[in-house]
Amino acid sequence: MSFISNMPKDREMMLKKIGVSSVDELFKDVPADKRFPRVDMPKPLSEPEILLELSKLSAKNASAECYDWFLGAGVYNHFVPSVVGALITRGEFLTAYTPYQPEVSQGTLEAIFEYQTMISELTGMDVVNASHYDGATALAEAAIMSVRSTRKRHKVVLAQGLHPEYRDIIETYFQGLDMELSDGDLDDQTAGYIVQNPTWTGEILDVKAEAAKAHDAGAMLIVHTDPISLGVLEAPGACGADIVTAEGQSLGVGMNWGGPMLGIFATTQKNIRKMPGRIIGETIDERGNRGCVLTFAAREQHIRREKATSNICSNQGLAALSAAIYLAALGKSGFKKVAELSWHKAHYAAAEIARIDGFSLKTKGHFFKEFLVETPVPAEDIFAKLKEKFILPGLPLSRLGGGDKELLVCVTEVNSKEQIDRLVAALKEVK
Amino acid sequence: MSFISNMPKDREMMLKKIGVSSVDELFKDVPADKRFPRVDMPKPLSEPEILLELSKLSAKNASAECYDWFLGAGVYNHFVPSVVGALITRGEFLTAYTPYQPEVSQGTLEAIFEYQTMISELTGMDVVNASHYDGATALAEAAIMSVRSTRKRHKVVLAQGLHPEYRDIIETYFQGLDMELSDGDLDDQTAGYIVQNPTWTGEILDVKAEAAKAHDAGAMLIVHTDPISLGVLEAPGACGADIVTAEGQSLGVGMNWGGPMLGIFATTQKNIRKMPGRIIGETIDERGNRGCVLTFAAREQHIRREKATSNICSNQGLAALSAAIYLAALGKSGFKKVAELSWHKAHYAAAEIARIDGFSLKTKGHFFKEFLVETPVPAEDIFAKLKEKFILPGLPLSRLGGGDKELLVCVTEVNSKEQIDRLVAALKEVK
Amino acid sequence: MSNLWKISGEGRSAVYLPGLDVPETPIPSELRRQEEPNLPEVAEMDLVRHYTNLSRRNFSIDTHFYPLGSCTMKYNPKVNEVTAALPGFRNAHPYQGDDLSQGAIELLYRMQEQLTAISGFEATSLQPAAGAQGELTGILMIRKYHEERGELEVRRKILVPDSAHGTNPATATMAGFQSKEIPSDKKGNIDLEALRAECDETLAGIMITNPNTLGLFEENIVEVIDAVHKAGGMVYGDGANFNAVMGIVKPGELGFDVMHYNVHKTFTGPHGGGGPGAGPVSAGAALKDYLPGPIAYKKGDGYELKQPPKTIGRMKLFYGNFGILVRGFTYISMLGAAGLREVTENAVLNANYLKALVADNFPAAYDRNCMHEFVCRGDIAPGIHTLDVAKRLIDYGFHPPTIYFPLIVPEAMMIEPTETESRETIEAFADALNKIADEAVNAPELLHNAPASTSVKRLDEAGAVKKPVLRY
Amino acid sequence: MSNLWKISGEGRSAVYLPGLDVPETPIPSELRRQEEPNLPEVAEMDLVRHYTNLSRRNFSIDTHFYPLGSCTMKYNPKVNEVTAALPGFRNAHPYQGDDLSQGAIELLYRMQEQLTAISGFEATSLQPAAGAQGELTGILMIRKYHEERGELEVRRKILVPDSAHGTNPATATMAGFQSKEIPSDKKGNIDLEALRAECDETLAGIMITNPNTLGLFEENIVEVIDAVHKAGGMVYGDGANFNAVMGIVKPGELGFDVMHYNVHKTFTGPHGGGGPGAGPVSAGAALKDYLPGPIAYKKGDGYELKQPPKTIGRMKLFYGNFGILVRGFTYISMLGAAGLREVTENAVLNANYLKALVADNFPAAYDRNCMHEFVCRGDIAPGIHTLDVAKRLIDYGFHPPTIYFPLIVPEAMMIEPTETESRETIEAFADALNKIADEAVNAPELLHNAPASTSVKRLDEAGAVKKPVLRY
Repeated sequence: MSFISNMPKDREMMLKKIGVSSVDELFKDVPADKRFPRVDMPKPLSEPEILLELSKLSAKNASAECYDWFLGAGVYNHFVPSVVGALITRGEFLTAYTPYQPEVSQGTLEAIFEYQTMISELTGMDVVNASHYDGATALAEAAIMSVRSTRKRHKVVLAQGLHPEYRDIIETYFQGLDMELSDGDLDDQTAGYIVQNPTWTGEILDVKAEAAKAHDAGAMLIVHTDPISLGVLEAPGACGADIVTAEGQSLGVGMNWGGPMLGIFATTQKNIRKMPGRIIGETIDERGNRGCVLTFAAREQHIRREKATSNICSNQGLAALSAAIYLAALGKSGFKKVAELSWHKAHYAAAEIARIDGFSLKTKGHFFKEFLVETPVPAEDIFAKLKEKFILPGLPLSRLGGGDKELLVCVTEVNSKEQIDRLVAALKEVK
Repeated sequence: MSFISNMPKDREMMLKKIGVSSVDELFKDVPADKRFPRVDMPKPLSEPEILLELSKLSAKNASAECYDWFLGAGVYNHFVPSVVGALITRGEFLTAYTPYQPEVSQGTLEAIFEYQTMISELTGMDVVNASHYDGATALAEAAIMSVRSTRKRHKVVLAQGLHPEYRDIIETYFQGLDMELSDGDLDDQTAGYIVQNPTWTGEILDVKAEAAKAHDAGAMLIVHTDPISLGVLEAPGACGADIVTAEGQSLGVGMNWGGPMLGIFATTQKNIRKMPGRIIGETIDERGNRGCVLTFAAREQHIRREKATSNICSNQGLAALSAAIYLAALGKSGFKKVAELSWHKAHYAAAEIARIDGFSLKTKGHFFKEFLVETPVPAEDIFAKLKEKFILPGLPLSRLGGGDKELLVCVTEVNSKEQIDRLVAALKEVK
Repeated sequence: MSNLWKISGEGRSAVYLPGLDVPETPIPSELRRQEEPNLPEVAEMDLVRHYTNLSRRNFSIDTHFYPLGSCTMKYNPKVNEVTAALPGFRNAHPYQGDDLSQGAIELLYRMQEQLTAISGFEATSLQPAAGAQGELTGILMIRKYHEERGELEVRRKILVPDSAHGTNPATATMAGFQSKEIPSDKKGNIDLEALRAECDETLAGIMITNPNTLGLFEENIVEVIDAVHKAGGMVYGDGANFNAVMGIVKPGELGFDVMHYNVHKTFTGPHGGGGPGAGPVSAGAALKDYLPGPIAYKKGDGYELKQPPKTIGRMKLFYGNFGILVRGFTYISMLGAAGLREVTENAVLNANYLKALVADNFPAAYDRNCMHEFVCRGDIAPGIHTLDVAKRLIDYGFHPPTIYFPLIVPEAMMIEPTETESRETIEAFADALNKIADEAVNAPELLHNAPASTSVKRLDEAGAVKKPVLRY
Repeated sequence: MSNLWKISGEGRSAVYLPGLDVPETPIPSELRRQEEPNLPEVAEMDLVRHYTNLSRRNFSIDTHFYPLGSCTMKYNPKVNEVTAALPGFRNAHPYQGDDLSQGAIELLYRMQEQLTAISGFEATSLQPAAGAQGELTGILMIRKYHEERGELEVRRKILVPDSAHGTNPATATMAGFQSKEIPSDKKGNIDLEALRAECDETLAGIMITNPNTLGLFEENIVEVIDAVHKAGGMVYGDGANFNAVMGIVKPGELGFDVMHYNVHKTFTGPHGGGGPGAGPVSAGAALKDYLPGPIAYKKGDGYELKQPPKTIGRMKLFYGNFGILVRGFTYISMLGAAGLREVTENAVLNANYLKALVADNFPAAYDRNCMHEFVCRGDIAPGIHTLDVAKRLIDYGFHPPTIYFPLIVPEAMMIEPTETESRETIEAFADALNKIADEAVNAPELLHNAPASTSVKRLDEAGAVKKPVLRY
């Protein structure tokens, strides 16, 4: 069985109508010597068997609900309300595709139109696409767009504090392009200036100052941000950003061992035609009724071919829907509360940890929900000890090229005081 | 918050329209000295908190997927295909109620009509209601119906082999009624004769002979059966049953620590008006289009009041829907295969266990998927030892009033040979 | 409409099962069924498409306002479905033993405590499967109480006000009592004179729905209970309308002896197209030992299941509709005492607001503040019946209210908006009703021909009985 | 239609959050945002009702036949959703370490092996997030290959047949190549002469969609690959149509150097209204060391994640769209090799059957056996365009096929029924198409005015660009 309806009798009838005597005959265009090869794969499993098998594999992974969880670094353990799962699994959302036929796709189209609206509100930007694979590919496409928008410039400058894996991905995307990634100063060759705020180790930057710096050099300011932080922090749009990207995983998508995630991309009205990705617009039908459609398709690969703004086609539609439902579920007050709870709990945790003999805070200035701690012993050792107590204390920065004695701690609204106190108590014992 | 939309501002507007100055005023009919009492309850939990709390409670229970599972005795670990859960959680099914308004309830009505059809096919009976709380209450109502149908008789006779908890429930239901439950012979006072097949300890009876016995005495034959067994065993309708009841939990409902379950009830055409519970019928609308409606409502409590066939109102609608989806998912061949796999695996297990020194088979004659084993040491001791190895070997019959050295073993299509062999190996070690 | 059998093809199936991995044991031919059951044969996709499209032909809370009076069609939180699906609840077995069921028993224990606290009784059994079974439980408890006191022979009468729930008389019958109807007075209360006349030595008890099916709180509740108690009768409370009094008054303190709850109404178990529900029962000092069980008790650091000392026995298998109880426990635990009172306040406020908004065209049958619902009439113009108004509401995108019940109001419409509906939704519904009142006069054919917007029109219900077609 | 903002009320929210249980740390006012984001404010029920009703305005596989050419809209088994939601998959973090991720890494490893086996390549990376990213991956690998051989300076050209997928030219551009279109011959194959003319020292490679977007298997595939290889070019396979060749031929054995898959097409990841997908890439001996990673490897009794030796780097964060990979792994593991071949056979059979059923009115653009899809034209009568036929299909309850693609067939309709549709559904769709052909002549207004059955009619797409409204 292969989820197929047709039985041998059906197939016989069909072959007769087609006018061939066997299914094999339909493959006569395939080189005979290569046709019907032997394929070695494990024997098929029935539904109860695969469920058991995968339950076992799942059980071999750490799972957030079994730990006091302080690991973030780009993927966050924010709460996903039950409504999100209940709604995105509706077959009409889950098993539709790109809304090419708007009359029978208003569900997807309106939901994404709402997503665009809400992300526009969060970021303070005019235009939002829907969507990119993750924050890093969104950022890479933003970098490319900045170069393409400012004709004669070819350089993109990175401010300090960008997540190292993001940098890797921009480098991959830049490989074939006549574009340069630089850690140096801004100059008259600089098309885009990338600032992550808060930085990947937690520090909150002065984005307005960064914007001035970019604009003084004639470059676009690209801000990559944590969308949850926008519950309390100033919107990048209000600070002068030209492009905003973000990782939307925190917005109801879940951790998923790092995928699917959600690449958020927003820019100003004047950049619409340079923007990659899908956009939904509102219009009217023959009777004057309001409806939504895919729009500005002339930018896209299937129309503009080699001159397209990007080759992106399938995106993270269902994750964007999750984010829309998440934001609408929390609403104005709830979303702010998530950000505030994360702030207060993180600051409580930071203060308590800083008080432990041998530990100190390395993040300079303000932070939001994540902060870097200097540890008295290698952070990997701490991780190894605490995981036995079902505490994941954060990211040993050495895993991503940082120092041995650096631990990146993340605290969100799901961490109770009790959990934080357990973490602190456990850290006290590690020396 | 209490899942309420209206905010204080809304409430003010509403009170004004009503013409009262406060919500409290709306309760002035409540005796003043008893009004607004103090209520002591634990402090409310947020959504993430209740999820964590209940995950912890859930983790304190044994759960079938973590064990080699041979425990049955009326609640069975048959496989529930993933489609069942995916479909019954659709809001339109889950959050509708009794289909009083057929024009906007055709989904529920047609699905239950299909349920009636499929159960009619399984049992070989003409008419099926939808539904009872569980197999035992269905059987109790069948017993009552037999007495009410045969005017001057007041006795219901139980054959040997009825599940002891079922007997308890019939006794509870008979408490207030002028009806007698008897273990004696059938006589001219006997209205109904109850036969469980297979018996609760697994034995397959000669239902045709039992039917002859009942009918010779002028009594109705009531057969309570395991619906899965009807994948291979003769339908009770074909054996002469007048009423068939069954526990439908095996049909995609899941174990649920014993509830919800599904009471199946079927009878012959001539008994329709005596039958308790809801019935769906097909009819046509003004344009001649086919549609379904609740029918024969004149039997029911809300119309017939104290003369109703039963007081049943809410039933197990969603469980009946699960059963319909389950049966349709397996289909003719799949349903038969579940029954056959259960048969073959149970017989393999029985043969292997009987071969162990000190163990022997106590079920006489044929059995289907469940059989009674005589154990060399108390069955409770075996249970206690094997559970440490994550094997639940069956029901120690002493838990329901049976002998100390009796173990009721159940094997279904989900038990692999490997699991059975592990059970056998573990049993070998208990002595 | 698709029909599963019409889209069936021989040999198709939607489920992959494991292969046979043990030796075959032949099934004796004398046991084999002669004719195979004619089940549908479809692949998974056709199955899913069939049921998905079927579901789309339902109105439901998740899609429409559904003010079905007396059914408390409030919103069912999605978190309930997540908790009820936890593996230790969904895949646990009732006979796995107390030691392997500590989480489940603890949940029962805590929910018993919650219900006991909010109702003011002394003990609670979660076993009954639905409201009607909860009623039967209560009356059987009263029965056994009289029996043990040697008075059952004479106490044969259960009083049922004419404003009580429809199940009550049938329940009294199932418990072997004669039910006797008590009329309502002109304010919609129990007629005290009529009641007192029945309070004699043959009285076993009374079944009181409070607020009653008119949506009115019994103003003389203390007097009623007192009269029954003085005659030696017991007072049963039909708690189907408990959504109207949580945190406002404790029935146990009013003098009720026993009461059931509808978890699928008050405590957001989903209605499931007809169930499953759950109908726990609480009792005061006189009756608590008769509760059906098993009931959860504390035992050392853990919990155990036991029968109360004088129990009437088991009402159903095992420990109630546990999956529904998990949902109810989730909800109650999230709300707490203050949240439950907020529920009631808003349920009552919504009902009174709606009543006020439609008062010109659909005046309530009794001119008092209502509780969580109110009753009015649908015969608002010549030739127009309640059925017409109900069907016309469908065209406006609303599920009709309960109609032709309670029986004491002719052409009744019983409207229960519940607390989870927003002010805006209540207003939209009121607008629709008021427009229909206008149509009833100016365009009555719109009502007579309603619903116009559904896949089937009004169905021939008489025909369904005359020529029964009860399966494909 | 409801609009979340129109039904909002100040202060409403659908989520209960925990209270603050730690001391407050004031947020400096200079950091605080000046204006709060105007998010909707609704209770959970209004939210659920809004999105539930929105969803009901979609066609989808679960509700309708959806023969969108080149998108492989096959059925998505429900078991996939269960496995992907297992807590160790859904609630795991990419940085929790290999030792706490053994189950996930093992799954990657086993899926890499599965794909390698069915495709005949030597190694597989599961990292790319979608088909287009898989394409970019393949071309970047080719790029680095030439670069390491010192030939990149001259090898600037990527050939793209005009029957290739639409993303291919844009992909070549993103990798810094010039794309050059190669025409099709009159049988729908790559024009060999034209190809050979381009096979010079500037050739970096070719992107072949096989079967191509006409649904035809490239008859000269061996010659094509040979010509490219002889010129020093590498051959990239667009595996979006892999559903047509599983178990029939291994692209690795045909000589392809690298190929991507679409897990959301071939391996039943749900399409989700536009994604997420997953676009794993397999490579042969020449290119496998360039694969992006990390990739799963065996290590002792367990598994580890590592970058291949000459990797092009990371294509996206972490390890790919893992949740989609779980679904694909579930599906592949249930089917095995024989099942996957059965899929292909039935996909091709269904397409040819449908092609035969509509041949009189909608002859295929190329008169050959098709593979999993075929292309015909919709301008079947004077004044009738493909768009009209497409919209009219909606009235018959079918999602339209892909239209106006591929560009090489004017007024194209690209129809892919997939293997999961039953013979009966194929026939019903063919009936509808044939009826529409009749209507096109006898009642053309039905086509021009279609769809008549939807909540919105044809929408003004030009207006959407002229006056952009991109948010509420």
